[in-house]
Amino acid sequence: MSILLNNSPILILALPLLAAFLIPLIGRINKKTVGIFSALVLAISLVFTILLAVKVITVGPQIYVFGAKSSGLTLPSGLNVPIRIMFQVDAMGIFMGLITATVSFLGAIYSLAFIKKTEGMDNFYSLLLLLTVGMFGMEFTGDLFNFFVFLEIASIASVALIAYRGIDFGEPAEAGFKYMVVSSISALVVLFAIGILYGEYDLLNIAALANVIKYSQLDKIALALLLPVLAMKSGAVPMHMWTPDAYSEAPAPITMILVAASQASLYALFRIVFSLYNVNSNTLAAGWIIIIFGVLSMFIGVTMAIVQKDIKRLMAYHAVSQTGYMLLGVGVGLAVLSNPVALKEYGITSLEGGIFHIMNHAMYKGLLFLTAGALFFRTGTRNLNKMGGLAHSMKYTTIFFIIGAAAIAGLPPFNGFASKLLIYESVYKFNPLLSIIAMVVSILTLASFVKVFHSAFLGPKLPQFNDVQEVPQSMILSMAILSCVIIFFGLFPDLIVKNLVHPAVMALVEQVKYTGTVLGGM
Amino acid sequence: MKEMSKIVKTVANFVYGFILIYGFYIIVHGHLTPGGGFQGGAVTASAFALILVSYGSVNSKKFLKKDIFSLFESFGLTLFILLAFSGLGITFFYNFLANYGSWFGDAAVIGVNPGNMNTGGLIPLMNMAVGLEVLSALGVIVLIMAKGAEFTRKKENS
Amino acid sequence: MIDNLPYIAVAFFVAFGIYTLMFKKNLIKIAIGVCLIENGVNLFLITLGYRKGAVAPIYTMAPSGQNMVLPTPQALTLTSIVIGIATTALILSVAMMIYKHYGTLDTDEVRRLRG
Amino acid sequence: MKKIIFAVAFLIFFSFLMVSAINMRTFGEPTITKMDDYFIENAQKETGANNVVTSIVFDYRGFDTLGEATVLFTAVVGVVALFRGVKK
Repeated sequence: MSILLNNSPILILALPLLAAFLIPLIGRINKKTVGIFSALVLAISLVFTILLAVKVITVGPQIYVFGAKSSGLTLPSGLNVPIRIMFQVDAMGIFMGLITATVSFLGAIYSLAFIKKTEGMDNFYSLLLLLTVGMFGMEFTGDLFNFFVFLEIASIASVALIAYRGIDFGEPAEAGFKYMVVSSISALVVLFAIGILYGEYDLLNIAALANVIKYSQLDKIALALLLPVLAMKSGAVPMHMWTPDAYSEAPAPITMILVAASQASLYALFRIVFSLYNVNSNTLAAGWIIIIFGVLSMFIGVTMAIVQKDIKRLMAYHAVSQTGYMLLGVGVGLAVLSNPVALKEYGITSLEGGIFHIMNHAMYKGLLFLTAGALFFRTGTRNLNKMGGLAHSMKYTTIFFIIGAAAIAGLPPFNGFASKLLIYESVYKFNPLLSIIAMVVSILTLASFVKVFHSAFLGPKLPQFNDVQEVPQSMILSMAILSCVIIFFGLFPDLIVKNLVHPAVMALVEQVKYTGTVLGGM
Repeated sequence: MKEMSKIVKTVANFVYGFILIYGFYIIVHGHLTPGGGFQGGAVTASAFALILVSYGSVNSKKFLKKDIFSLFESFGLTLFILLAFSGLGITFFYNFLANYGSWFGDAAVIGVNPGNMNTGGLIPLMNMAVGLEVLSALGVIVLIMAKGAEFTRKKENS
Repeated sequence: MIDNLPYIAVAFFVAFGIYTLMFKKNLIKIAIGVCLIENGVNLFLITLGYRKGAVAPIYTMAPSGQNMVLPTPQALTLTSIVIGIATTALILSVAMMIYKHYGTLDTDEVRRLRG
Repeated sequence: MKKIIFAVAFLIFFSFLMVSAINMRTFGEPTITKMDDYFIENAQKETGANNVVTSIVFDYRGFDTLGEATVLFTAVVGVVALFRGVKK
């Protein structure tokens, strides 16, 4: 048992990976068990993630060096640079890991009923597991090149999943092509930046690089290359063209996981500006760039969402808009990073708001996409004008939709309110205008979801939807779990902020701690 | 893809075995000479591509079966990750066979030497696993692309 | 300046790739653009590892007493080449799916998703 | 309009590339080589393989290789999934 616990950082990742390799073999024997098998493996992975989270929060950052004589041996004897790949799981990484584990487990459960039992079903589950592995790798790794490899795994798996329905329709293939081009450009530019850093310092480990980085002209260029491409991968506005297509064309459970995948890129962005560059760089400028990305995303996302007719496309634009909140919160925190007074006064709160919003967004946006998937599953359309009166026949879905919509609009007893309040009050101290924009966007979000609720669920029962029933139990189960999480977070936000979010924020802000876990007391 | 002339087929028959042997040589000697699992696997897969081009996608079905390739691919990868898991008593990917004395366990002569096959620990085994994976993965890709090309061309004609 | 000629070649490689992606309308040409960037980045990595007058880092029958080039970039390039193959395969098969449905490869005509 | 934005973005990107190319350390003369020297000196002793690159690929950075093999597997599974309905 202790050997399992000691190796938990790798087992979280390696077990789904092994399962993904085995699925083609299992699918050859019995196609029906594949879905249950992958849900089971993801459940085990979730359990390990929770155990690791408890360990990280209570004991401190965990480190796992691949192939070394012991898992904590970061430096070879007589050398002060790490040479092996290592996983470096601190509070921020495990925070993202919890999101990934939860979302992919629920996605697998939802898929049990949602995905038709056809020829390619085992491939679907294999790709789902691989996408999960890619996200876990991006979140846990402490090595830049390893990050690139996992970025590619996640993006290739997501492309195949987005285009999964492409055999019958043209649009999924089109969305997949767009996403593929976007993600391969961003991955290659990331690799180019890694090459620049490697050429200068002969290092690939993030902590070791952070220790020696000088912020020379080349480092500035590397940062200038990394910032926009990772923002592009996370769907911030000037480069958001792939988001609505990919989110709306993917199957619903995959859309939920894609939201978490784009947040993994967001995490990488934060990791690079906070842990790699930190106060070495011009934090005010970098912070304002992130704030501008954020404000643009918030505003353009919500204005584009209002005019949409396709329910999933509408929600995808809202996802862009919500990404803006995270960028705003973290950007304000970054802008005041080199100013200890302001950081203590409102910077930490703002970072807490931004980071907490990541988790909340993954939960309620996942729930909303799942309800959209449930509507599509029963009615066969995503067009809002063709829907109506579905509250009569799909009661549970209606309740879940109300919970999700209230949470995204930031209404009080739900989790969206908790993180948005943190963002409003701290950003107001930094720059009142930004806070007002954020509130206006929140109101517009509410308006947009009232419209969706009205046109899809209210009204008389339509004749063409007479035989529409409630969705199968596995879909209800995953939506119900998400709703419970949303309500729990909404009722006890202090508990989460104190135990999960605050350690995560401190892990980002305190660069010395991050480098110290690898390099010892240097 | 249509099948090509008799000359091409005869030459392909003749060269096929040599390419396979060369590919396997590169895989097996990965820890001593330039090369390794990926390179050798790619060379081996080029032999399959040669058969596919010379015999055409319909006739080559007798020799190249997609199902068998994907079986081998899963098998190779599972082998690779199990080799990585086998070091889990110490750490994931720990090379416990190196310098151990048994299989592939001889200590290498430090400095320039003519090379000893029986060194490297897990590295030669991993090379073989990856070689198996890569040759079958590229084989599957080539076969499926050929099938897909056939399909799109049919659409063009109709 | 003349010493850095390989890096400038890399810059042109990547720039041509980006140019192709931005201004060409054919899906296959876009795939070629991605390949160009990929090759540029691979060339960049391998260029970083070169040491003047050094031999390959393999001890089997190596000329003795010589420096060896840096081995890490070679390993990284190997990884990134294989990733490139995977990307290209997927990009081309998605392009094939698109061609199958729309009967064209022009991005202006393949545009059901917008707004 | 779109073309102008693209052209400006392209020029900015190209200037980044050129500046980094000119500022890069001289070709063929790496200055800091701590990590790579460690590999060249110790790879033979620690892994027993003569080929330093292979020992990096499968031992020191073995996890990358697992990822790389996974990328290839993912691409194959994806391609198979995309063409799943195509009968010849």
